[in-house]
Amino acid sequence: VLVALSFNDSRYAVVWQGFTTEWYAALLQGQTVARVDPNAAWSALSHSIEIAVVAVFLSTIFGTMLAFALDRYEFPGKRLFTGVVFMPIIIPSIVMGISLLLFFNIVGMTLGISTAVIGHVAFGISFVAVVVSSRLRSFDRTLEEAAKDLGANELETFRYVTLPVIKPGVMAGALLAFAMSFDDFVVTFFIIGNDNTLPIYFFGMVRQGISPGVNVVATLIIVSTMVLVLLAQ
Amino acid sequence: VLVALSFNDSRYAVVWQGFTTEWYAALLQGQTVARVDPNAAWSALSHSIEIAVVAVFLSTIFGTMLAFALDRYEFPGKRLFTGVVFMPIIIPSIVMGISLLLFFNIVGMTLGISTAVIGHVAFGISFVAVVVSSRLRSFDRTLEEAAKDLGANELETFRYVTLPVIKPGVMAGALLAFAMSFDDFVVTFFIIGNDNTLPIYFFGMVRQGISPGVNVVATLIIVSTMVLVLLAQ
Amino acid sequence: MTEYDIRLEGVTKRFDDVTAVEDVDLTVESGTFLTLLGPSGCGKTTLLRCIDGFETPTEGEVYIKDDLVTRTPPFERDTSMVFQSYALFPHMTVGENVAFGLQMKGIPGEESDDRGGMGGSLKRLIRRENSSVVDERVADMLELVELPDTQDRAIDELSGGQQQRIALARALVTEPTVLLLDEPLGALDLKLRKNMQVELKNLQEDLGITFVYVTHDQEEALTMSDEIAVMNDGEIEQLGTATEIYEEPATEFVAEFIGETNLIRGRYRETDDGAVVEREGREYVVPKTAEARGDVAFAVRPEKVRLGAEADGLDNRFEATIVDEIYKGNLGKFVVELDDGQELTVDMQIRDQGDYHQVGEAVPVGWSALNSVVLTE
Amino acid sequence: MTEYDIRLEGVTKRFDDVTAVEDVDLTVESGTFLTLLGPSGCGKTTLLRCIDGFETPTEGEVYIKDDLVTRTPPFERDTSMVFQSYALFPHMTVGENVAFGLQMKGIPGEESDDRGGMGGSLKRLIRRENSSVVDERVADMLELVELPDTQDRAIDELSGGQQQRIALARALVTEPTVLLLDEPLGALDLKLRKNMQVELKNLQEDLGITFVYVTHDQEEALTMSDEIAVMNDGEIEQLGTATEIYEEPATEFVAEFIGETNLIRGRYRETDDGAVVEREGREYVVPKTAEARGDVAFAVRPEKVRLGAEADGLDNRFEATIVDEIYKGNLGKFVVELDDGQELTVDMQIRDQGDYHQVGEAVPVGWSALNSVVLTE
Repeated sequence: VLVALSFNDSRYAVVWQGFTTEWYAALLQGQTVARVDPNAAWSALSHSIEIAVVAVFLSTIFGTMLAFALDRYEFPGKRLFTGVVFMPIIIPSIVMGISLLLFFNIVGMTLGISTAVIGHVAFGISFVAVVVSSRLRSFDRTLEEAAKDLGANELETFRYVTLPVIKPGVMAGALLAFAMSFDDFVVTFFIIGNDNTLPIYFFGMVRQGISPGVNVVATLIIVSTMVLVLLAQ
Repeated sequence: VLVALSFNDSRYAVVWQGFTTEWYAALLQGQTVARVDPNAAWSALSHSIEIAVVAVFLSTIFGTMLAFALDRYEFPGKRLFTGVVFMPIIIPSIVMGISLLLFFNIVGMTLGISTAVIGHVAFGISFVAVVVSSRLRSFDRTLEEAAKDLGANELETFRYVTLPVIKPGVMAGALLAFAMSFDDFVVTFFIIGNDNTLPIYFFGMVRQGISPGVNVVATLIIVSTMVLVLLAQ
Repeated sequence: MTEYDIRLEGVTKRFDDVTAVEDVDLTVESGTFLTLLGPSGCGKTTLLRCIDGFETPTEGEVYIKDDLVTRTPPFERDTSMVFQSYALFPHMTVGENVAFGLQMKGIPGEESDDRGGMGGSLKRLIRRENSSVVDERVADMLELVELPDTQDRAIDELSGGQQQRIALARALVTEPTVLLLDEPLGALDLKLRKNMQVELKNLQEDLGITFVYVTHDQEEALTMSDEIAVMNDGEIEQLGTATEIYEEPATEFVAEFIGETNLIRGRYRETDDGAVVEREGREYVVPKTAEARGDVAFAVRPEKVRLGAEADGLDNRFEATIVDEIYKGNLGKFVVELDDGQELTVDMQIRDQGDYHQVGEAVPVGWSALNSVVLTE
Repeated sequence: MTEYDIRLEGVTKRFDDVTAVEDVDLTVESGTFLTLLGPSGCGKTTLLRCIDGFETPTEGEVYIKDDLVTRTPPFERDTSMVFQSYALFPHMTVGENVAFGLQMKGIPGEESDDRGGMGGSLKRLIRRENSSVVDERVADMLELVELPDTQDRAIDELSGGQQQRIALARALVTEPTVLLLDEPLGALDLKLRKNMQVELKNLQEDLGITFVYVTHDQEEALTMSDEIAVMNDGEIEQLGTATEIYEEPATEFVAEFIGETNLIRGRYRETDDGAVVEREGREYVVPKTAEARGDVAFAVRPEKVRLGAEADGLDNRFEATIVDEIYKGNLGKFVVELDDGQELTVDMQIRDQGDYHQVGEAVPVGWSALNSVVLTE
């Protein structure tokens, strides 16, 4: 309920100042409006997308493999391993960020986009694995038997039966990982070094005060989130 | 996998510097060690807990009521309303933080613990509602009929049958809300004003560089998270 | 004064545009085992829920004993329900489940003073009271359903059949006037089901309580009931004992729904010494029926048709050929074709080893007119 | 050369410490409808899975036609399975489901060149090829199961019975040597089930393919099978036709599992003109049995026992009293107590209206010795 208000609100603030489309137009034309530098914003956005796409791609592949490993095989220490896999979901993100930062320091990697991708993959894998796992638990193994019975070998069975059936789970996992990656501020903040992603850029901008430009960007983010969610459904 | 490393790592960093329990001892004795001021840390922790407890209490009650309303009643615009309820889960937290900040500004509330509680309730309700809703969907309504058949009126039925049966769902929702509240940095940052919660305090501390004190606190957080998770299971 | 436990007067229940129950009148005498029998969607469960109070009839009235209860909520009615899913409370022990009714409705025969009014109500909301009387009744009840000393067991430790008994105990503990059972054996396997049928029937006879039993299983209905109400499309098609329903079905629906039957259609015509149904030039002797005229159907059960030498001398006897057979161990199911193409199903109990017919064999078939029924509707 | 389709030699399957199938020898002739019948957990499904290749026997060998296939993976065996859950691919249309086997195994009778080797394999991994031949076969198959023109329907649009037919079509399209069916009718309701039993049997006779059918339903087994293998505890207790299994059970387990039976235990003793079983001073005449000696049991089916005047003149005839009765419409099930306390169940088909006995009635009971079986194990 409050949210609806706050949502309306952020639009409202724009209108309230007496302007409507001017800020938008100005921003899109590449002008720096009220401390919002469109070029910096675009570069932050492109970093965000870049990181999210690469991280989601990797997380989805490894997360799905992980989910299969956990579902299909028994091995000693499986319980503990499962715990470790799910830890990034449970650990406070600040701790996660610092841990990763320390790790990169020790390993000696230069902070930047690539470390951010690694960090995002680290927690993305967990989310994908959780979602795909729950999907796999409800997966009817006799479908695979039926496929083999009809002459499909292991690979063909996976290609034509297993993968298509669990696809919704994989997609949901990927979407979740994307949302998490795109939205993440805390972890990224520690490990991205001098580059900016959208949340970090935005955070920095807001710290200097709320301006109409901020509202415009916030509105754009909300709208694009909504569009993404609708597309996903 | 990376996580296990990073987890080990954060402990390792402590050892690596050549000390083991000294920092802990020092901190617990209330000394300011390597820029970590235990008093500030304790006050941040107590703020965190205070906010989380109040927010979780309110979110659980309202979230459960909301879940019931969505499950049991049909009303015009229900779909839209459901969308609004779930929005705080979907919206990027930065946008949520700014929206709330604007809202409080317009309403004229002074930022502080109470606004933070309101903010946390705003998203806590959503999480509780989602979890309780899914529990309610699998709830067998004939249990309520059986209770009524045996002479229990509406209130007694709720008290003795409905509530005990969905309790695991409510507890899970509350736990999730607690974890979210305790972990949240971004939303809180915007709306808490001059007070500190643990993540914010920690963030500020880390920005000044990683010290053994930071590691100690991080380790403590991880350990306490683990304990909480184990307790919850 | 009256001896009935339930009386329904013109009960109709509509959901939006669908009429689930249409203008049902029904009186159930005290101590009767009544079965509502019909295919799914015939309105039998809806009718049961009208009696228990979960549904309020759109029209008509419901009486229990002499009280009008049409609009009384379920928790104030003197009825108990055994649900198809049992609906046992999963968070309570067996004992707590059984005790629940006593704690909510009070102990029958012991009206405690503080139950009525806000005080009792509020007190009940804070804590379910337990007493030695409750414990004793619960123990008695568990004894009755042959699961003594299971008070402290959890519900999910019990097998399906045991859960069924607990559901029964929970419903009976408040000593209701009427026990309503909604396909209570539906979830059990065949063997257990047959045992429980017998036990339920015995329990009902021992307690003398009125049972209203809903099922779609005609065999179950025939086995257990004092009276059967066959329902179709929201209406009661026939009400009678098992033998009446089986041997003298009132309508084609009843004849076909209960057991198997051969239906032959033709023109009814009375003769000097009885009546016949004429079909394609052939006359079948049937019992004389007052209401029958014109085009009718008559029914003859597969087990009432004789094959071979046994058919000799019966008033319906025809030459026929076996066209299909199914061996069932205890009986052979034959499809025979009369010389005019009419097909009949015959069930022959295999009373001696090797007593059987093969497809293609020519055998006379026959049945006595007294074993057929003319259906007037 | 050989005429068998399946040969099992000493097949044993152990899971950890549990032996599911123990030393089974079985030969199935071409074109036979064989049923594996037994209670759940008797190893019948495990045995089926050994034939299809989902399980590899711990010991023993499996032959299909003349090929040793014990270690051949399922996708290279010439068998098809119809699963209890149907296991239709939910993301494919009906047509795609049926075509899947053709696309993977190739079209029977048309060996295409590029199928073997890495090339064909890889090609198949990229795209399922479709051709007019495939389409035609799919259409023929859907015709066969009486669901023509459903190619483009989604699986979840179909009813349970229709899904069953599609599962059948999918399994048959590759023209397997053997069709394996794992309780395929278990999920259907009674009426549909009976229809499908008849259809399956007819289909098998038309196609002439060997069917191996797994069920726990003895009625289903009796109705459909050419041969029945009754399994218990991982072993085959008896293999024979329906009549053999029902009328001449080899063991007590078979006698009790198939149909109902009265078992009487006593001492077997041969007499001048036959044999008797002696129990508590009373002699029951039984057929002379070569292997019988000492303490034995003999079985007599409830429908083979006569009540009243019909019992006169039979070689076993005793005074008795009706102690319980269940009315089933087409038959009456009576429990009678002989004067020495022995209880018997009697099924009497009600062949004339009103032909019935009441509890407490004294009636003679009797049966012919030829209708009883001495069980030696």
